[in-house]
Amino acid sequence: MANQTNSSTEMPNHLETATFDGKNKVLGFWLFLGAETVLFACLFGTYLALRNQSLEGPTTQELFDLKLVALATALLLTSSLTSVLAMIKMNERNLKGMVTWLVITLVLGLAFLVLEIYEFLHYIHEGHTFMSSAFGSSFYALVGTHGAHVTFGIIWIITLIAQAIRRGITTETAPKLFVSSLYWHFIDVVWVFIFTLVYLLGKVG
Amino acid sequence: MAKENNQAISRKPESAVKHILSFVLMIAFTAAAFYIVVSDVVPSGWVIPLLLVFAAIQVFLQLFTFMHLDQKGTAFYTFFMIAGIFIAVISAVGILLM
Amino acid sequence: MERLRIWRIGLLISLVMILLAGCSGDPTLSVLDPKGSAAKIQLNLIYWSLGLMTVVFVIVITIFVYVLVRYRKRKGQDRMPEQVHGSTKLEIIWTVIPIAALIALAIPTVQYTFDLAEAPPAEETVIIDVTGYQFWWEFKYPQYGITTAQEVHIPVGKKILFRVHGKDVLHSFWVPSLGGKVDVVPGRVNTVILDAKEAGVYQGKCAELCGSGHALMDFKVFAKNQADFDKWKDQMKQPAPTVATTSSEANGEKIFQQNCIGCHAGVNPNIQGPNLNKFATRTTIAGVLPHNDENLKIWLRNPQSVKPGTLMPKIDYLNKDELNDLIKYLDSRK
Amino acid sequence: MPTLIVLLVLALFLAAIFTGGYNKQFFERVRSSRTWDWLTTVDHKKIGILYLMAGLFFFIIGGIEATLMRLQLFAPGNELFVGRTFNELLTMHGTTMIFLAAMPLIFAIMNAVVPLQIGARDVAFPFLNSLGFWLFFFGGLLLNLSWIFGGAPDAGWTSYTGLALNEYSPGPGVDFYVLGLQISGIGTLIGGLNFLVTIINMRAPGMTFLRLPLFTWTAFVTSGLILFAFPALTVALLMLMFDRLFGSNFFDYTMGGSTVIWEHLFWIFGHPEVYIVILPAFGIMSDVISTFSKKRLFGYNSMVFATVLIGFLGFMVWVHHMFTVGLGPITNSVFAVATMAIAVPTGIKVFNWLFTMWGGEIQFKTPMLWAVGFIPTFVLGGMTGVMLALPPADYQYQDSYFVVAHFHYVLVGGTVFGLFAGIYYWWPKMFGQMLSERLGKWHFWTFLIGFHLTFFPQHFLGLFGMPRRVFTYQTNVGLERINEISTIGVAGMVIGTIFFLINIVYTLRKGKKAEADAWGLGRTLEWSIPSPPPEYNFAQTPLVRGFDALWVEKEAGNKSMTPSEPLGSIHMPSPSYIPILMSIGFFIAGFGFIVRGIPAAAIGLVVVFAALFLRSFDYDHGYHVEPEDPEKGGKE
Repeated sequence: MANQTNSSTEMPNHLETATFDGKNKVLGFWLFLGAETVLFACLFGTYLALRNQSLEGPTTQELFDLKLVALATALLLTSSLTSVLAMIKMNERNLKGMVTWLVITLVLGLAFLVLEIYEFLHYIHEGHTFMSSAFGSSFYALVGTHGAHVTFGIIWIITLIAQAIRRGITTETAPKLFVSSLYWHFIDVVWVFIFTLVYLLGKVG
Repeated sequence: MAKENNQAISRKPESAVKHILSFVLMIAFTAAAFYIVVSDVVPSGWVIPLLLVFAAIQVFLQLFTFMHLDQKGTAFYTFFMIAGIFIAVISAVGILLM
Repeated sequence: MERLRIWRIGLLISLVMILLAGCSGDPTLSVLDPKGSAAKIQLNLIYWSLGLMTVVFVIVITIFVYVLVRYRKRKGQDRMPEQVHGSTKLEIIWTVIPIAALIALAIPTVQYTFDLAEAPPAEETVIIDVTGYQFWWEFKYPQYGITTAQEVHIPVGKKILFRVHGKDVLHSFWVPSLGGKVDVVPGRVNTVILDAKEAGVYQGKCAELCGSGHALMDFKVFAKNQADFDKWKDQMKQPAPTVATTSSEANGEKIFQQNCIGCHAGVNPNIQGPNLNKFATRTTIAGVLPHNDENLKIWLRNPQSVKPGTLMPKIDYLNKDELNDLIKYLDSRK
Repeated sequence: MPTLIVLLVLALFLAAIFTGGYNKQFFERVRSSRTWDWLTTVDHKKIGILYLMAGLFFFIIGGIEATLMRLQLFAPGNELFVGRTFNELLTMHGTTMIFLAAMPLIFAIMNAVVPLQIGARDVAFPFLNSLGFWLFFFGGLLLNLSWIFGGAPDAGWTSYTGLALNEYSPGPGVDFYVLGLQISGIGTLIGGLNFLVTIINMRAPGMTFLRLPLFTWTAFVTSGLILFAFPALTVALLMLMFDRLFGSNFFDYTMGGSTVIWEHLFWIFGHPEVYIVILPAFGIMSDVISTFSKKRLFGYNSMVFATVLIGFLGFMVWVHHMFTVGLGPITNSVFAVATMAIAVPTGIKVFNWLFTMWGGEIQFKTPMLWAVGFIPTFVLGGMTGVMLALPPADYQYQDSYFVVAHFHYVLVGGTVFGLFAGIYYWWPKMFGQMLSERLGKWHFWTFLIGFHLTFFPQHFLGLFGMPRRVFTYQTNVGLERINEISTIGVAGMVIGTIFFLINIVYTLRKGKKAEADAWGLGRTLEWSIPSPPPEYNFAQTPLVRGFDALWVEKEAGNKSMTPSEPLGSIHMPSPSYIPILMSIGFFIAGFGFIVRGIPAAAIGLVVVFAALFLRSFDYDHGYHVEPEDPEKGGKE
């Protein structure tokens, strides 16, 4: 605000930080991601401490299906790439290109979610539920929190696409879009750790 | 403030090449991680450290290419992210070693 | 004027000091009157740290009082103090000296921490399994096959290894006269090694909030000479008296079998009450009331009035005679 | 749920009555009313006042709870509050004082002062600032409603599991704790994030990091601690909620869970929390001592360094709350040494304060009295802090009254004294009136004496073998007299607080008008603008030319700050009803979860999401004010 005069009349290359509000938003969001890091770390710590407490239920080795996880990982990694491509289009002021990439991102995200829901249903069928043991609770808390983040991200990006189509790529919509893309990448980072520390480590023992 | 603004303006438009390269690397590391778990190429004591290293590299790639921390004017983002990761690691290890 | 106010505080603090200086607490309960080697070590560390810290405090307060008196604004004065930025020399001094002091504190600390955790040789140690329940303590001697509650007997001079188990919520096992506490954590076994240097009865406390009756979750440690301890041990190992000698005791036994045995002999694994096998040897009822028939009646009729939150139900449905018989029976459990 | 609807309708009726009946102009009148203005404000100065009022309200509630506990402990065998009731009192006292009194009062001062100290017109996220306040407020309200709806939480402010699980704490008490704290915790996190961005991005030209006033520095570090510590609490509360409401098994050992995990998570949050509430007090002390000694802060750089170091180390010492859990001598030793290390930066601060006064011209105005009372008190608390850091000694102190004495010396002697100093110091800036010096001095002396009388003897209670959180104690073991003294001391603190309240009422009625530089000794930017400041704070953003920006100009012989921009119209954010709406949504959802009413919870969450959408599609550009027109600027 004080420095809004600074948001120069010439067209900046980075729309998301072109205005003072945009700068605040991006910085604020990075700080939020820092907080999210600690949040997930606590869930990871709890999971790792409790993952062998499966009681009579199936153990990590018996339960996890790596093929499914590999597919889910590929989907999410690709969506991270398409999300960054959408941001490049955004900074080129190419609304159509951006929306296309964002929609692809959404589709990949949805596919990931469907896989995860299928996986959960499968586990519940195997007798591995939220209430069956401490392992169950901590597993669903960690992976479920990640899933909830993906869900929220999808809803968020849909509303932002609507706004972008209505208002175009402006110094007001750009920071929102950029920040949602950061969020999406962060979800991917968390998934990298989930697939390493939950699934792969679960197989190694 | 004005100085940072000028930096924002002087940035060059990004190319997609860097990101695609980074993506290929990530896929490669993911595949490698899967491979060392399902096969026996790596002695068992090395699997977990190696997995952690692969994960760390991927995080680095995500942060510094996809999330643009390689650009100028991101010192605060990097600082707070590193602080967050540091505290996160201490906390997780603390809980784990209870 | 300012000096006067500082005086007032000084006077107040010294008054409190005088009040407190006269006593060092009760010899069966006070940290300041150690009766075991762990408590002694801990008290040494407390005094050492208190001494160091007192030096620091005196230095700070001396500067503080001097500054307040010397540099206060006097009437009609309007002076412009020099705007000093700092002094590297001074700042280094008050960084380095505390570091040195802390090292002097850290070395014995780490030493003692490891010393206290060191397990003594097994053959010379009395092992006692302690279990904390809401709101009472169970003591088992796996070496002797004895189980008791609320009161634990130990031989003087021997190392005692307390293995502390938890079944419901967190408690904390604390005998201030003998040494520091250890938490009772459900699902874990913690250990603490204590000993008593002289015979006596020491008080034990639960130190972790564990529910409504937390304040009354007391127990007693009877430290005895080896001979006395052996005598006690033999008495405890004797089987409970089986034959009731009088008819009212026999009736009492029947009432006990009908009303109490579900919890007090471990029939129901989910509800476990204290073992009452040697009930008449205990000096307290529920760990808080002095042991006599009057108090036993109060406890049986309304346990909640004695210990809020206890799982013991009201035994108010027995008539006077039945109650007396039950008490007679319990009194015979020696 | 029906209760809530009735209350809502009642509120509407009352609003209609007070604004002159319901008709077409009803909403118009509501919108222009003062109440609506306060409910929807996004002005950091007004939000600061809201925080102050709410914080003082909860401070009084927590104080009453403490007084009742001390009355019970006046004599052994007392039967005023025993068993569960006593546990409810001790739980609510701790929870209220930490989360609902200390934290909001800190946010009150941060809101009132930080933007002014850095020469900003506003905070970075005015909307989020308002949201943070309302979330805190409704969370606190929810927690305190537990007294009426089925009993307060009774598992201690640490709410250790085992005891906090359904099996051992039946009834909704702990649910109120979980959801109330979760909601107010989100508010706090948002508040901390807002201040970080504000301090990083909104500084006036020339206000480099090493020119920030020390209060702003501590606000910055505190906000950073909030940012990284509160997520641990969020996770812990979430797990406890799952365990209590949805049958999960994080903490139930019979199902493989572990109570130690709760302890870890709680203290990973809880220890930084201690520094969250003490660091701003350090900042206030630094500003106050420097001002009333008429001297520049001694060793500014080392003060900043010490602040950052304390914040950093604060995350690596949480296990010292768990020395008796049985984590082994190695863990205990490592965390003991890390804890002792914190004494070094704290010591640096104390000596820097002493040498700031050295050679100065000390004026004992009320804020300075609090600062002067703070130093010896806090040093005593620090001393016992180092003593507690030694595991073997801690085995004896842990969970005894010694600990109670220690943390009250730190939290009352440190935080509360600091907050009182801050409130007296900046009250003229917030309200434009000077608090009475005479009443202020009465407040200080009665409170100080009462405080020491209450808590100094408690060290001995602990050493004589009295555990904490007990509702009674034995006779004839040397505890009676000390407990008596301790309870008598409470009277001093109560009387002191009453003096304070009288002071506030008196001042609001006929207080002396405050100058821009209310104490005549101002060194920092907030004293360069009128008291209270206009809506936009600075008509022209000032140019900062050194540490103690205003003092620099004073020394150069200037009467005011040099502006860094020409006079022009100023952009202001619009007020918004969305924060309070969203917070009410959270409140309803929380209440729904507590009473296990899923429809109510769903309605609440729908309100929350609706508010989120409203916000996302809201492209309000605010409005502009012309600073030449003072009528339009300051509504106060």
